[in-house]
Amino acid sequence: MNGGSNHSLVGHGVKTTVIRLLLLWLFALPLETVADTKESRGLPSTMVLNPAAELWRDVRQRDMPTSGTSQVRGVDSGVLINANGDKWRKFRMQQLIPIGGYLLLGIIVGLTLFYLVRGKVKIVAGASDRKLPRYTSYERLIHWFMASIFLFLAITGLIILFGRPLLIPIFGKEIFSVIASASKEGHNLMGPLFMVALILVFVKFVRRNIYQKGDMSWLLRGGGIIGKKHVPSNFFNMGEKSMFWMLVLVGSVIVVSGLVLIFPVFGQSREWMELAHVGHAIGAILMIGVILGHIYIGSVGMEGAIDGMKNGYCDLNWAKEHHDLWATQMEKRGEAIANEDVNRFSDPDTNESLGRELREAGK
Amino acid sequence: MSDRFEQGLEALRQQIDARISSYFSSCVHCGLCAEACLFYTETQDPRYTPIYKLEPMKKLWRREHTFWGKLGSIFGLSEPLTEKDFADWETLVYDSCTLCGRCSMVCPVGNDITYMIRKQREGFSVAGYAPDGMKEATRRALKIGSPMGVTYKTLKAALAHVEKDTGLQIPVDKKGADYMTLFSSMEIVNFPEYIESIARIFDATGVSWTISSKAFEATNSGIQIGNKEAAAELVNRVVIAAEDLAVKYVISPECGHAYTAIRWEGPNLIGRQYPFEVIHILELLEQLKAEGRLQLEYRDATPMTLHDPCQIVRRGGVVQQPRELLNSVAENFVEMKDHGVMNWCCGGGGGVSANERAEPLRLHIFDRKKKQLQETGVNTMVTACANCRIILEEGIEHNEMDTEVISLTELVADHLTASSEKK
Amino acid sequence: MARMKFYCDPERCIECNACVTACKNENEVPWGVNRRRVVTINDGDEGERSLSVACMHCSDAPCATVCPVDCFYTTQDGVVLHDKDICIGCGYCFYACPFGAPQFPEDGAFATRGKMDKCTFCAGGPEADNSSAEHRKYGSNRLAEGKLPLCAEMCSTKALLAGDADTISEIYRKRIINRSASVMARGVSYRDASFRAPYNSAAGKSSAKE
Amino acid sequence: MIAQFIDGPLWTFSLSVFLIGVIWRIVTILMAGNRKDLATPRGSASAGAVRTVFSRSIYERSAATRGRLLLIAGYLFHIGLFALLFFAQPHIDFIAERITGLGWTAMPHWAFILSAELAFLGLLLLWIHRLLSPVTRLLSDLDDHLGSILVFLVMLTGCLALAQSFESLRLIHLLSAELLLIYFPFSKLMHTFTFILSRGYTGATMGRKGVNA
Repeated sequence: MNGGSNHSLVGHGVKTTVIRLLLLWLFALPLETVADTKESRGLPSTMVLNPAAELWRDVRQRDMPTSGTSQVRGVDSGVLINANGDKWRKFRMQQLIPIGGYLLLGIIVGLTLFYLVRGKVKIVAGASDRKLPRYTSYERLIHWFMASIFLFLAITGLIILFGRPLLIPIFGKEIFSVIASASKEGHNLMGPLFMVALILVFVKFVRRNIYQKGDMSWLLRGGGIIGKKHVPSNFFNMGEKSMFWMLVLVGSVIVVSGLVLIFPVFGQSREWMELAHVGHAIGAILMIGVILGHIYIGSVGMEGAIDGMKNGYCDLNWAKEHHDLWATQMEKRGEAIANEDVNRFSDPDTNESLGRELREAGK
Repeated sequence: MSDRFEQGLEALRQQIDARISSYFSSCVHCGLCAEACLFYTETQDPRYTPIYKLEPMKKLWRREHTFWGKLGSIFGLSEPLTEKDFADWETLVYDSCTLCGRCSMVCPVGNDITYMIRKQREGFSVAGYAPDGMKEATRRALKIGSPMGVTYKTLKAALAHVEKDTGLQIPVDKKGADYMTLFSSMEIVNFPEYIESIARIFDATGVSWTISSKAFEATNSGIQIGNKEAAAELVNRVVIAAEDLAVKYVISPECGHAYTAIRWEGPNLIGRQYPFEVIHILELLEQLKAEGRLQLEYRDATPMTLHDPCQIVRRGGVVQQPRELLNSVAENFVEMKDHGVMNWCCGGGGGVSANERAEPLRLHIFDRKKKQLQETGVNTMVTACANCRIILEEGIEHNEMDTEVISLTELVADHLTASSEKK
Repeated sequence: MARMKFYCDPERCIECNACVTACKNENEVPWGVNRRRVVTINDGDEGERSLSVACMHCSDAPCATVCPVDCFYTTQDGVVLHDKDICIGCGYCFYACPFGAPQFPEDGAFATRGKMDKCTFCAGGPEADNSSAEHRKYGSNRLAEGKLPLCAEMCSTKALLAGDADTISEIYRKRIINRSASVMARGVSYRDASFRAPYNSAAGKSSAKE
Repeated sequence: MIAQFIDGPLWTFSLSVFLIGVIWRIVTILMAGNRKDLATPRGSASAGAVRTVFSRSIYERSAATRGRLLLIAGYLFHIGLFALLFFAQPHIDFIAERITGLGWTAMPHWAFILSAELAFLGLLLLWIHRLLSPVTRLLSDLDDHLGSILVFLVMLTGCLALAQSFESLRLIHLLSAELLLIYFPFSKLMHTFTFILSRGYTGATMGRKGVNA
């Protein structure tokens, strides 16, 4: 479709037009120009159009979307040739798999290199003897719920995406097809649960993630991870907030496109599903990349960062160094509690301290 | 390993019946009971989870009633119940459980956790792992006849006082009376107004009643500490006295566990059915009112709320009667948010009030009651248990609140037709 | 070796759907699956043409490229087949195929599609030729018996041609030459030939009325 | 070889262990015996028992102050699991073929998957909560985690085998189900049956006292 033929779109289904424009924009492929179309139209009548050529032009949908009729009932059964199928193939095989693969690999390599250079970010002042309550049990519950669903979906999704180049050479086709079938069914079944998790997480955390004054300076100073000095931030810093919004926005794209893909019962055309797949894949790769960074900070990247998600309490000094505005406020309100009390409530392996306390209290 | 421990182990072993066995089999460790226990909700300490307080008994059950336990004990793999367990759990079993029974109401598989704790205490008390305060109270109850050391002499003095105040004759040891009244020591010592109220109500309604000089004590430390012999002995005294006087009914007073002891556990403790019926004072009052014998005048405009004593309401089944009575004397009766069978305990039941060691904890968990009271915005709390009343008053004082605690029976007595004329 | 192709002559197809029926009957395809369909474009207008379409057995098949489990293969006859034991029913071939050839027995919620099914050029599948397993999964294997796909064999106007690409193009070439010759002999242009309504899309339609 | 073993003898074995084990467990519980309650009843014990067996399925409102999501998760897990266990076509077919000889109406495929999702949602939330909450961490023992893991595995392998077209996936699902059946009578999973006993006992006692429990 070139510029000259665009006017012929007018009057056709707006839906189809929108899909086509979106596809054009997304694929960003060199357009196959059909310059001769225009010229052949304008020729004098002595030069005869070849009716067979015109037929095939229609079949190929060169000039406008054409849909015939067929005795076979079904979505798109009247479409003879769906040209976007091939564009989708090119996207998946030539862009998504290689670029996506190297991107994720690059992120992993980058994080490893970063770790080797920067090392673990320690609590400069050392662990303190007091802790601040950071996440309630409900918050931790939905976080880990989302995390487990996400991990499962990411792994099964990556198996489907990269299995053919990476796993078939190892396992062979027969075994891999079992793995892939399991991944596909698991991915489709668990997918909607991610939507539930996303909604729960969004509702719970959205208020603390609204951008505030000072977030910009945090960004300008690179979050403090590059320099030596820590940058002031509230309960969540600019990076965390951005990750949250990425999660919500990209997550919504993934969820909506995923639903389009796993519910082929509403009469959506192949084009809709191709489009949904493009959104789903790009979103998922982005999200996996960002979450890799998130996991890096939570596990090996920073001392004390995961504590709040484990038992709900974070170290006071850690909080002061990374979320000082929040930490000072909490400390002022007298929310800081001694380590022993945290252990009492979250590490119930010993029963002795309680009995002793009660006896002492009685005396 | 001492002999007492062995005896305790054996006592505990005997408690495991089909009921407890099915309870342990059903428990899925969901932790919901924690949410129902005021010791947990007020401290957030996971050890106060009701079912966790049963670990010693569970250990024994697992070892002797389950496949893995039996298999493990053959190979010496399953952990036996040790004396240390008794020592470690003593505070949990006695200090942090008021046997209020709230956990039993929420358990999704229907476990009666309170019943199990009551049974577990049997083993603990035999092994000697019980709080000194409760041991003492039981000893006094057996020896003197009252956990607080109240003798008939004390009662007589109180009765003389009442007779003087009301001008009524109080029948003692009257054979063939319809009703024999019991009291709790708490009432005799702290709230003699209760005796006065009873006398006035019975006089006004023409109830034939009496007090036994041999058995006037309703409380039963035996069921609190978990000593079935002591409990049976205490029940037996009442039964013999009632049989001697050939009464038709024995009235359980405004005391929670006394009602459970005499009404529900008594026949099972002494191993036979009573030749008389046990009736709670509130049941009787409600009955009299329904029959039209109890005439009540004017309704108080003061907003009032009701604290349901656990053993009378949730564990005793006297649920509607206090509400009927209160509604007939109070215009503005406000229910608490959790009321009736789901009411929160005052914190002093199940022998905790007799356990000095538990006092700081008890005062701490009173926060729950405080919150409940503040939610209603009412400053007058009616209750029907002398023990609750003392504990509530202590808590109110500790929290410097401005709340009055009154007894329902006394409130009813104040609204008697005759008494209103007097005023 | 031969390279098997279909060709449908739109000048001849009369939309009788015999090819569709023949295919269903011969291959006993599952309910809801149509390996072949006839599409009519400009139905009821001048220039109405019909085409019978199924898997075109592409030389560079997009379905085979995108299949995440690599279940497609091309036989020595150039027929594109797939292995249903490996297929996971993901539907990617269905997105990629320009002709809408891949079909699924179900299209239920949660993307339960079942194994993909498509035209096999009446060449069965990877199982032994004409074995019962092959017949159950893929239908008939006429090619192994030296026969061509039944759809083409049944075509009464010989619009649908199946066979070696060389042969097919030879037949079609002859048809075209004959059509051109008849045009020249009558001295009229192809477009004005009275035996067929002139074909022209959009802009050209009014010209016939002049 | 392994496939035949899983499909044949192991299935028979696990089913026998399950049936005999469950009956044995219930018999041992009942054998422990109960003393007769001598106190004059105020209400009916049997009515109380029946009422409590059903009424405890509806949660007590005041206990739902903090654990609302958890209560919902509990419902989702149990209802979802029940529905997909007994009303999914493949399960009905299997039961009909191996045990009962006759089947019953199945729910539609989408409802099957939906109930599986709800069951997963519930189980995951409950399990994560078990790992996070101080209360459940204190209470939980190996049995709780083994039970959760086995049920989760059975559900997961079932979910992976949803396409019903790969024999190996079906066998993995069957194997995990067999392990669950063998483990069942020796574990807390017995609450599936004993909850009737415990609710019944409590209900009877409360019924005698005239309390709606």
